[in-house]
Amino acid sequence: MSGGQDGLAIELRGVTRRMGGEYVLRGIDLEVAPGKLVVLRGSNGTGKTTLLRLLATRLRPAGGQALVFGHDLTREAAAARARLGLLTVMGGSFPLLTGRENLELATALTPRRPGLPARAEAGQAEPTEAWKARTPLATLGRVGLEHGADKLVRTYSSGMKKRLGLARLLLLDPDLWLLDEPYAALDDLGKRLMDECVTAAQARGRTVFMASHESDRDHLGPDAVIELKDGTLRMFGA
Amino acid sequence: MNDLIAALTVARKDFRQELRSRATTVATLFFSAITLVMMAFGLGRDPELMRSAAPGVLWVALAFAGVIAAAQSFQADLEEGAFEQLLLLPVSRAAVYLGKLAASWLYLFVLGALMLPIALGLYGADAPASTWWLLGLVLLLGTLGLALIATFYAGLTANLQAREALLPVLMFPVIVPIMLGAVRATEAALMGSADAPLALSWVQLLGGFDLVYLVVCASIFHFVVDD
Amino acid sequence: MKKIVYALLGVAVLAVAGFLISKALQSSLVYFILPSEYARDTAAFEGKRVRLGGLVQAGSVRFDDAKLHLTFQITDHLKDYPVQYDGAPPDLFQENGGVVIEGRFHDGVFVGDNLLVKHSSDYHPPADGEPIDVDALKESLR
Amino acid sequence: MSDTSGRTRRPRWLTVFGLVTLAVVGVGLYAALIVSPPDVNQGDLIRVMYAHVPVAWIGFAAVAASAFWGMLYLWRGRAPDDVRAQATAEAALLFSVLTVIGGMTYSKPTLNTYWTWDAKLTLTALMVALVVGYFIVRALIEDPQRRARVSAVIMLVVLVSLPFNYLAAEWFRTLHPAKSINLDGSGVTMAPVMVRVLLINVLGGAMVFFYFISERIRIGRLALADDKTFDSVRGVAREVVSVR
Repeated sequence: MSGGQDGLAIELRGVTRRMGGEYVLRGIDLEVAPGKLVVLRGSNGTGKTTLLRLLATRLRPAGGQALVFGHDLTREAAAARARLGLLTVMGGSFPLLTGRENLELATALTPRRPGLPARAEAGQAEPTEAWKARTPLATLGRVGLEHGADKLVRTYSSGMKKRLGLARLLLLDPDLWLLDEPYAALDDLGKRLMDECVTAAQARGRTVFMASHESDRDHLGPDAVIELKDGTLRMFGA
Repeated sequence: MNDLIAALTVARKDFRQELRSRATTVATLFFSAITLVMMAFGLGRDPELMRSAAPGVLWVALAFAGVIAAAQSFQADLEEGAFEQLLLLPVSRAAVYLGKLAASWLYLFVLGALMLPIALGLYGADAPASTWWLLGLVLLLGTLGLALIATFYAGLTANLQAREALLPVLMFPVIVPIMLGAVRATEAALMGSADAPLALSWVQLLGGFDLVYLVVCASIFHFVVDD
Repeated sequence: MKKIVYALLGVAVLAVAGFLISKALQSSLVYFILPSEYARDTAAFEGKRVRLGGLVQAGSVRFDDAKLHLTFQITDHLKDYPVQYDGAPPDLFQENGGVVIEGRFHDGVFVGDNLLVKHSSDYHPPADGEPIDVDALKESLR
Repeated sequence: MSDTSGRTRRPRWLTVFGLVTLAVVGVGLYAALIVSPPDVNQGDLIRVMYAHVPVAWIGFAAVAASAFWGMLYLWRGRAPDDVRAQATAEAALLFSVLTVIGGMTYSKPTLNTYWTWDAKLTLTALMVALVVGYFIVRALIEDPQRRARVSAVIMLVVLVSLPFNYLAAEWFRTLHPAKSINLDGSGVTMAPVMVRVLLINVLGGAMVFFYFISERIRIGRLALADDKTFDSVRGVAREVVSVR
């Protein structure tokens, strides 16, 4: 808990990062309060994915300071990781595991969080309602994947992989949702599902930071639309 | 404690994947068997030479298999960004390393246990029944050494170009001591129970090397996978 | 806290590793024994594969050209044993020179299969009757 | 990193040090070629040893130094530490290749073969392979931070593996009915004058090493300061985007 202003979900100060030899992020200053929904725009190759992976602790900043819920992303990466989740373009699941196994792996490796049943409780006689809703199988049902639960992810279509990624996010329900092109590869039903989940997450007080160049998602009512251009951020349209 | 459970979970996942990518598993199996046969052709037909070369050839075949297995285990993970997703969970990197290590160790050990009788049969060497336990111990520690280095460097080269060629270039000079210890211990174990003390001192050495690499690799693995 | 536990664990494992390695290095089976060391503990080494180190006794070398069979006495000036070796003596093999040979003892005769010549010009054998410096001999053979 | 004008010129002390180095190397050469008597066993071949031994020692020291700077980089994350690690690694490569060449030169007249599985020669050849691996990886990673981190890790593993490789090389040669001579000349009975000649040459070699890495570090740091891509970050017009 060092240096950051209390109560900010995301705080970036002069953050830089190169990919390959070139600087992609040339000084990012961003403050996002908890519970906000922020949409990030920018044309292909401007560094949206780089910024998201940086926020997710996968890329270290080359310069500047980056905090998520007050945790420094370089020095306190583990603490930050416990509070965020990233949905990548490809969905990020193991192709040689089934959908259900992928989710079970995620829960097995995540310490118990409020609302998330511990593995020890799995065998208890009368599961609570909350427990029922949060099992891997039930979550797969919520994203319309119950029929694919026991099939290898290798056999999934890209839309199904995306839904599986969403299911993992729902299951872990982190405080900060980082979404990279969440609508890509989804059919209309899938897009609506994504909308519902994002809205519900925001209603639960989650912070959502979404990179998307879909302009027809404005009905989500984002708190801000920002643009990444030439390695810096600005309010969209400003 | 949590880290231990995490390591076991990762190991189970890796092993499950290993079993499901049957083609790869079978390919490495036959790859090592073919290596044994080809080396026999290369060595010629001097029975004495072949008998004395058996331990060395066995370990060379296992080292090749180790490279392929380790590279494959990261390859499966890297597809579609699943490894990245795994690293985003609050798991320590050492646990991820140990988990992947355990899976490829188990795999290599089973492979070694299958290849050992084949190597002995092909090269006309025989193992005295009194030292089977020693051979098992040598196999256990030797494959651990190979898996330690292979897993570490496979993680390091996972997102580099030309990783297939790079991995052996990087790891073979490092595994020389492990190879030597394993070969010498195997030689000694094949000589019968009178030489058990000789084999045991090579085993001690092998165990010592393994433990050093275990501590070093597990503690610096995070520098390698965190980008 | 957790970090300290892991650090201690790491140090403990390294200590075990160091113990194992140093134990293996001290073992006469990995390095070599001298003839007098064999004499002290004959029963323990009989029939086992060992590496024997010492000097080639002057005037003891016989080499059968036709059969490629070499015999000589190996000595540390305290004790000497006959050695049999199938093969030609290496180029630097010389009387009073240091050798390390791998093989087994059978009834007081050492049958070797792997002969290694050591450069030991800095070791000077003592005059007859004087005690030899075993450590210096060992060092020169290493 | 802002003021580079002062650094583009070679600092005075380095020039002076280079000249002194040259003088010491000259004295060492004179001592080795003229002053030193020929060895009883090896004759004039002993003169190769005066260059070979210092080069070998420095090669190993350079690996240790590179691993040290690498560890410092991992700890502090400062770019100049990586420059130092790279400079010493280059010296390690240079000196170990020279050691292998020297060992082979030694081997030819004494054993009538260019290559022998002598322990130290084998070890040095392995070291060349390890350091070459280090540079292959460096060449493959574009991002400077990741490159620095990964290569530091590799050098660390190289350092850890060297003692084990040494043991392995020691034992390995016993696989062959060996002709063995210590190719570093350590079997030579050294007269005091030879020891002195050797020490002068060790000093000369060490000074060459320091001169080489100082110059290399200086150039590396200039390149660091001159990083054009870094300029693209300096002075960028930014605004704070605040969503509260």
